Amino acid sequence: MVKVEFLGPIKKEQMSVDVKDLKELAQLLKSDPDIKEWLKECAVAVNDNLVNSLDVELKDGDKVSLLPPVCGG
Amino acid sequence: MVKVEFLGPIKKEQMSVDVKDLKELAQLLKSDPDIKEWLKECAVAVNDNLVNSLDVELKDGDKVSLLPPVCGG
Amino acid sequence: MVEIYEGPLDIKKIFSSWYEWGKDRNFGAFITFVGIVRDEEGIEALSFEIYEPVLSRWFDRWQQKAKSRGAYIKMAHSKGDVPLHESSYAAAVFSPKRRVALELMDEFVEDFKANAPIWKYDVKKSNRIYAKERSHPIEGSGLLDI
Amino acid sequence: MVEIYEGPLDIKKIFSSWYEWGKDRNFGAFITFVGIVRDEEGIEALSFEIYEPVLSRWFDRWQQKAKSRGAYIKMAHSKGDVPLHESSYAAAVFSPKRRVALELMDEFVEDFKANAPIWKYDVKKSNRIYAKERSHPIEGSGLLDI
Repeated sequence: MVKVEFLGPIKKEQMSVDVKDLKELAQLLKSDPDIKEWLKECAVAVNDNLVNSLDVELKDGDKVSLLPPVCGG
Repeated sequence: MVKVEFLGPIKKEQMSVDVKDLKELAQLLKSDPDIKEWLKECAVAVNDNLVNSLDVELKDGDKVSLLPPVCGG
Repeated sequence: MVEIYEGPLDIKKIFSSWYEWGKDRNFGAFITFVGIVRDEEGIEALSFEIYEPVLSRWFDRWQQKAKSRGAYIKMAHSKGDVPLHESSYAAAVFSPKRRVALELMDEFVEDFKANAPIWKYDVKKSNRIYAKERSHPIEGSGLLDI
Repeated sequence: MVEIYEGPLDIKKIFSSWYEWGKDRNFGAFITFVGIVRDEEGIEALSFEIYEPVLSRWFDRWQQKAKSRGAYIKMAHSKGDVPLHESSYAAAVFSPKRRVALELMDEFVEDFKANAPIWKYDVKKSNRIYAKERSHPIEGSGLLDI
């Protein structure tokens, strides 16, 4: 299972899903009305590394984080 | 009389001279071997205001300062 | 390493400790940037959430970049609430020469604003409201929007 | 007003007093620049001479420029000798927003280096040697070279 966590202002508990890559995860999240709207402005980290490509395979125990728009300082 | 002072590293005591403008002062200083070499790299202040033109008349009691290359900080 | 503090930063203490750290290391230029919470739009405080694992990787990349220019970076940030006129953010650059320090500070602060994983909330009448209109999508956002 | 001190600057004290001055004035960004004497070329110290009347006029013009952008500048400088690893120069910019502060600090420090009427000497074996090759003619120099 892959753990998915939603950071900052996204009001959604983390979840465990059975997906084999980011593409599959994207399809799954699209169908969640709480999350769908956030997808276009979220960055994605796999095991705390930001990724820039959907061609990332996921294996059991991996963690995917969704990072909405930021404003530090 | 006009007071002329030499700032920073210029090894020259201040002097009082009888000149009516900066052009006349320039002529006078050119003839002083201690000063001649400094002229091309010195800025000039009249009564503590930097000036950018030779067309400045000088009157009794005015002070002219020569400011050689600087390096603060 | 990023220094994270609960609540407002003790700026004088942080500045002193950074200055002490750097003064004998033969850096000629030391620049600090401090962000102070402004009284605007009726807020009582700002509140911050930080995702530390991604923040520290982001910061480590900047430290590498600084090192390649002979410089060194420090940073402190608050989490939780920071009242008006208190400070939530501090950054420092040490460098042998001033140009590197001035340019690095500018680039670092701008990239911090754009990409550091920190979320800001306005506190109004004790409610915490996500500062959405002042927030910026991190570089590469929208990846999952297919 | 420029703060002139005999010998090295007490940087922590100066930073604290500036921060105190500015923190409740609703500036959002506070940047400081500190110049520390580097151990290089066998010097024991740097030594400074300042011509205060022209320096304060130069500074007042910068304060006006800062004011027109909603910002405020502070500056401190040493006169006399400053040993290795001590600080001789400090500048600060307060501004509501960070871009103004970052840009103003950069412009101010560069113009300071180019035009502030301060002369630097290397102290080597207790001799005071004018740092000629590191010095810059003030804007408009050469006027009397006719």
